[in-house]
Amino acid sequence: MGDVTPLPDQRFEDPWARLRRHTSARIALGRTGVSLGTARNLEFQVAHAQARTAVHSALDLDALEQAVGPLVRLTSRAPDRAAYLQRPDRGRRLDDTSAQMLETQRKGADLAIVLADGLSSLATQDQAPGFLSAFLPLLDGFSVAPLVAATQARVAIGDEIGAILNARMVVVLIGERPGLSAADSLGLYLTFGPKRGRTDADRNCISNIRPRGLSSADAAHRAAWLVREAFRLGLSGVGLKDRTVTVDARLE
Amino acid sequence: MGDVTPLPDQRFEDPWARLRRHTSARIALGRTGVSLGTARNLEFQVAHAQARTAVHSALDLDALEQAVGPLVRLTSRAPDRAAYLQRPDRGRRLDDTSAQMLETQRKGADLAIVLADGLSSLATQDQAPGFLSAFLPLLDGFSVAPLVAATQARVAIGDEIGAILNARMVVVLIGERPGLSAADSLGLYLTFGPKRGRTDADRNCISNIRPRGLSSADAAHRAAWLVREAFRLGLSGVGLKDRTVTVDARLE
Amino acid sequence: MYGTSIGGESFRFADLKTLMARATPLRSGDQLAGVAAETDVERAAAQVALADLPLRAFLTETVVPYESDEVTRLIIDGHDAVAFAPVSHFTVGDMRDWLLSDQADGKALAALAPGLTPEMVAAVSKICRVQDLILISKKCHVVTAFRGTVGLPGRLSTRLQPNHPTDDPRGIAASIVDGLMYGSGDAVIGINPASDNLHATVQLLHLLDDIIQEHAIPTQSCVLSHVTNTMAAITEGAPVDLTFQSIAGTQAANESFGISLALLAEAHEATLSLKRGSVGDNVMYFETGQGSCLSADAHHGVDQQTLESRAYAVARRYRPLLVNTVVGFIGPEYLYDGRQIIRAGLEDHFCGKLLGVPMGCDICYTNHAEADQNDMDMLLTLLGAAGINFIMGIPGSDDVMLNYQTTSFHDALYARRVLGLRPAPEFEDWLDRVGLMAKDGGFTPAGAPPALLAQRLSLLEAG
Amino acid sequence: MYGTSIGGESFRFADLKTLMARATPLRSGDQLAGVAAETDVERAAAQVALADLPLRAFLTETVVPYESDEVTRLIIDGHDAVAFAPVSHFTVGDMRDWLLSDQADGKALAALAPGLTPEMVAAVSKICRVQDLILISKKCHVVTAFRGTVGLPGRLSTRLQPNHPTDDPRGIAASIVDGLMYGSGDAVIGINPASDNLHATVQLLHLLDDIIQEHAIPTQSCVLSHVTNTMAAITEGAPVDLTFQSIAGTQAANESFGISLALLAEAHEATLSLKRGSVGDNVMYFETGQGSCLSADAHHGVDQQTLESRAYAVARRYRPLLVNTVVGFIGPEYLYDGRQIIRAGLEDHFCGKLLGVPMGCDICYTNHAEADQNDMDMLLTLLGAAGINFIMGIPGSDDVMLNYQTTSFHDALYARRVLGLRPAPEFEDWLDRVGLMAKDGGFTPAGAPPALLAQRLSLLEAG
Ligand code: B12
Ligand code: B12
Repeated sequence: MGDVTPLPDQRFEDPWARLRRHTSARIALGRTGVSLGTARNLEFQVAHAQARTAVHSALDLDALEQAVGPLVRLTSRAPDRAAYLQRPDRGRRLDDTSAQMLETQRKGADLAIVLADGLSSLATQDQAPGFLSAFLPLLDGFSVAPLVAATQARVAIGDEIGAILNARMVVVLIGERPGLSAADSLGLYLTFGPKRGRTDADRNCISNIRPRGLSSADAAHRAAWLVREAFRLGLSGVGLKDRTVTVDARLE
Repeated sequence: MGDVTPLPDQRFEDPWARLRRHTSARIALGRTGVSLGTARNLEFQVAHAQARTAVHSALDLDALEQAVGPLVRLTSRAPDRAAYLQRPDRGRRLDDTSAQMLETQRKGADLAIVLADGLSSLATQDQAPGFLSAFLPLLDGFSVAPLVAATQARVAIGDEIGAILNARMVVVLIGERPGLSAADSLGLYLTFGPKRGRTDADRNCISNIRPRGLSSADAAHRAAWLVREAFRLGLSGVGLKDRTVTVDARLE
Repeated sequence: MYGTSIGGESFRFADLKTLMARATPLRSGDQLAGVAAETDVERAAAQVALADLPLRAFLTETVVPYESDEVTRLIIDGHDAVAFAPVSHFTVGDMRDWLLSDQADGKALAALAPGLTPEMVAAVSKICRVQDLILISKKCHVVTAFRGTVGLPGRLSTRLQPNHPTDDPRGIAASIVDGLMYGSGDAVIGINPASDNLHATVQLLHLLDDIIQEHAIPTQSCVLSHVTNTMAAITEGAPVDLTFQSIAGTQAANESFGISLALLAEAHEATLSLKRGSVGDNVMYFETGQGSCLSADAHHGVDQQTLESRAYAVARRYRPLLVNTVVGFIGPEYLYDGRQIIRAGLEDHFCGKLLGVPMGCDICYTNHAEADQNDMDMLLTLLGAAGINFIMGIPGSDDVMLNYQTTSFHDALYARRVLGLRPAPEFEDWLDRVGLMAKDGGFTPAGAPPALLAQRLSLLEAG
Repeated sequence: MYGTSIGGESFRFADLKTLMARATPLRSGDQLAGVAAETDVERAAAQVALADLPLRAFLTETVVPYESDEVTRLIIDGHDAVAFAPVSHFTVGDMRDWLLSDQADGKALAALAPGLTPEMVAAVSKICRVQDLILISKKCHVVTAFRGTVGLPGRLSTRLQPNHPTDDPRGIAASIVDGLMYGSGDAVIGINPASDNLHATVQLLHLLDDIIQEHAIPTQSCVLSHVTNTMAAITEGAPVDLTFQSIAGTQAANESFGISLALLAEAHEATLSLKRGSVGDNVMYFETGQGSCLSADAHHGVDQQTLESRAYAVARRYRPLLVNTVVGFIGPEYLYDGRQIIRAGLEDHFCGKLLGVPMGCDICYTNHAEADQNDMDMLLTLLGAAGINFIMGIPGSDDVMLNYQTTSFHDALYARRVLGLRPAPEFEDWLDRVGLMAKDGGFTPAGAPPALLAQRLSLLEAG
């Protein structure tokens, strides 16, 4: 078999691999034929298996309290993760005990802040403390209700919470669904005049708050701008446009 | 809109529809383009929904006893239908209570007969009585053990039953998986020298016993022939060939 | 009241929407809404009853009230009775038969489209098997154009989707370069901006315009901001090729998205007025997806597939260049697993095409659904066979901002290769001209960056 | 001992068969056997470790002992080291990369086939996505012939399967007529006899031979009795075109089927000696299907897909005309639902083709599995795209004797139409000549029975 030529490697690298430093997107993966090479393909498989696991991890409320101070602990009407995933309607409502307990906190405030697990407890766990420490100092002049933590929660649970607390506005920090590359992405949803029946058209959103995404500082800056603007206009949602100028023109 | 020509029907019937009387197969269905017409397609959907339901119906042992006389009632190690479908290994073994109970019946016999639900209890319910009344009279000279009924059972459960009963041969009547057109098809499996560890190569099979298939009388005739032949050769299975001549040459 | 009996058992369905819902292949969203059939037999019974329903019935019984829903009014008031006349004697079952017949060719189907309502096509889809959905869709050609022509038979286009978690222009440009090198982007280069910020949107519009102009790429750009943002950008003089908006099948759901038909009409006018297209003037890009009405609690007890179909009626009003069903995007509460996603994707494409809408599909799933790349490969191959207009193209299937998985640049090349499909003609010429991909049918990327792109590469690398 | 670590967690796999089993996409049979991965992460880890395994390892570590298993001996002793040499430096992962490359064309793949063992191809399939399985299979052409040529690129043949619950010759002939009118039967006209009766088998062989001779149909017949029955029929002078047998991937499983390699060799010789083929001498027809070894408790702790692949090594030894994976035939204990059936069907086709085996697929399901016509349409379309040699054709998808659902005559026409595939060339000419189906590419049946068949019709109708 001395005269057999071993088949050559047929994998092609992409010559623009250096562009990877500009983005966490999976660029310059190379190819074999028109397909993804084995190594890249398996990286993907591994990441997918891990992301699926991430969906099911629970929020560690004690640790969160350590980081942000005392929390009013509430749960939605979805008793567990399986129910949460299949019944978004339940994740939008407080369970009865939680609602009753919250009534005792009804003192009125400009702002209620809800830390919700959403689809990634990891995001809330990791991002909420940093965000709050940047955000709260920017809120001078506004009264803030006791911090609330809600588990198995969807965005709209903030409407009920805000209403019970008699808050003029609610800010919900919630774990966005875990992606393949980012399982720790936090979303922020802001609703003026919270009450049941609000729709997403009535909210504003700041998304992708995480180390490789929007920094806590930037997010806090934008959020504070939106809060002030909402109070000024007396509304949030489609009628309220983010006109902050924080994105610098980094491309020549 | 008076000048609009309604689009004509584009369904084609097949001109050989009369052949249908020769078979229960779905022939001469016609077509539209190259596809099955709506009516036929929906017939199929309905039949499929019904067949899926049939898989889950249970054997009515009281009714069966009414029809065939006293039965030793045994169950396999699959506790319910779900376990039965997923764990064929369990359907091949008697549960402990059944095995102990059966020990008390160990008197030795030429033939043990097992009525098993298999994948269609309907088949056993409807076909077993007719078959037995044709088969038993053909067994003169052979001693027969008490009739056994086994639920959540697979074919190979007969090996253990035959061995415990100390029978020289076992005949298992079992419901074949329900088809779209026939949910009542009975299979017969015959094993000489039953004991655990027998394989399908050691058995003979008679299949499709049902009104629109093989008649009970024909099946009984063949089965009795195979029983006698097996005892003569001292074996069953691949080495034993059905050489009965009951299929007449009905085609010119 | 509708009904039928099956094997002695009789089944009743209170009204048209109930009949439609019970006849729908199983999916989690309809179970969540409490409108799904409870057994396989009930579903089959509903299909039998639905097949016997005259198509005319859909013109008199609406699934969402005419009085309170502007989408229903659009459907009923906009119905083309002349186009409908030739099939007005058909039942739903007859319609399926005719669609499968050899008489129903591309021309006949195009002529029929304005005569069909979304509920009619949804009904037909419910009694179609997967192969019917594919075979019929493949015969429908809905061709649209802006700077390139999308939807020609034998062609498969892609939206290049270069999203970035902070809308960083350099990061976005890097993904665009990657995509172009893999022959992606002939349907549109379309960015979902992470932020809602107007300045950011305008900046991204300029970035896209620069790249397209500089390299004379026969494609169009889009920033998928809320329609009100894009309108503001137009006012500011930003270079808007296509205006984007998510739409749904009921007025209430659209309101929850902050839109109305009047707003869309206004946006359509504004975008048309820019006259930036060269080979055509289809200027709208819409996205839809089963489940959005239910998610907004605006479903009126109608099944999600019928509602989805109604969104296409909204879309076709504004002569869009692209309509994209983002089929597995929201999550398992609406489409539980790969199987439900696949069936939904094929239905959506079928319904849209029959209505005359230029359908594409975001073949995708989230990490909380029971689906994986295998399911996507299946749907991609099936939609390719069915003649889909366009799919998404993303680096390595991973959207690092929206957090879900869709088709990659590689996937599009796979589909083109295995099914012999080609990019839009103008784009294909361009790929050949700039040396990105030879017109040999192998769809093999050039490997080394061609001269035209080297410049942008060095620009980026310098930064 | 094999292993890898993922995100800090380390995974160990005791031996090659365990590594293979854990790397297999989830299926119920492997769970039943207790060999499946327990988590998605474990499965991914096993795939990573498997990808790093040198192909050579399969020549030294066997999954079933060489000493006690004649299938293993066949694989090892029959291995073509010369054909293997060019890839002997590859790992499993490299092999996948090379197979996807442009260098791996039909010629290269055919040359490589004898150098590959079933375990090697099974390993590669486990790290392939559905699109990889399709793209690679499509490049493999395994062409065989008897009276017609099966497996040419761009062709899709069918086995006409006219089963009847009592083997009634008239009932069977009626189904054959039906099938021929729909252009079915170019791979084989093959009857599963309900009974094991030798006279019945011989009678059916004559019936098939009569029809084929009388109408000069360029196809072959088969009665799918046990091989020992067919051998007895040959001895009796019956007209046997093809000898059939079910085969499996271990000696013990084959023994439970009442066969051995020696018996198959004997049958192959006996059938060859009849010299009944006109354009070729491939005379064997084999059937396989994941789960049969496990069902016979003869799986040795090996996953069912690897065992299935070993059955193809058995098959290729006897130069078969047709090998058919009856993929959803047994039930949900081996392939739980449509998704598992689809993936298994694509793997089987892929593995068989890489080994140089003329693969077809019985695209089917039973009523106790979680599957329906939609799943079959998907698998049919995907296998059509992958270049499958042949599928089944049965009246209305319903086998009234075997009690399961497979592809219908209509389904085959759908696949041909949507993917532009044609029947075997000799058969296509015949269809055209007798007026059954014009060679226009539309695959539209003639509608009225052509003269040649009218005779058989009247014969049957008289009876
Ligand atoms: C899923 C999703 C949707 C789904 C929502 C339905 C559903 N049941 O989930 C659909 C497809 C309908 C959708 C539509 C739109 N979305 Co959206 N969406 C997302 C996504 C991918 C995930 C959200 C998530 O994980 N939420 C967490 C879970 C736990 O919460 P939930 O209660 O289940 O989900 C609610 C919110 O997500 C909310 N929601 C979803 N999108 C938006 C957008 C805005 C502006 C608001 C206020 C609320 C909102 O709807 C859900 C149901 O109430 C995010 C991207 C991301 N990485 O987060 C974008 C994102 C939030 N959406 C965005 C946009 C722009 C839109 C649209 C306005 C697009 C358009 N032009 O029409 C529309 C309309 C939204 C509206 N006003 O209703 C932007 C927001 C940008 C910003 N900073 O304001 C994001 C960040 C993506 C992007 N960059 O394009 N979206
Ligand atoms: C499923 C099936 C198989 C499966 C069995 C594996 C499994 N786990 O089920 C597979 C595909 C492996 C198979 C193989 C064969 N089968 Co088979 N099979 C069937 C089928 C479709 C359904 C059986 C059923 O529902 N059983 C009831 C359930 C509840 O019992 P079970 O314990 O789960 O199943 C056991 C039996 O079915 C048995 N079995 C299956 N086939 C055969 C064939 C023979 C001769 C014997 C003795 C046992 C046997 O194997 C199973 C596991 O132990 C029947 C057709 C029918 N309508 O019944 C044909 C059928 C029984 N098989 C038949 C034949 C000929 C064969 C083969 C001999 C073909 C061949 N030439 O190799 C082989 C080898 C069988 C053997 N000796 O092992 C014939 C028998 C004809 C006859 N009267 O003898 C039938 C009637 C179909 C046909 N007409 O072709 N078969």
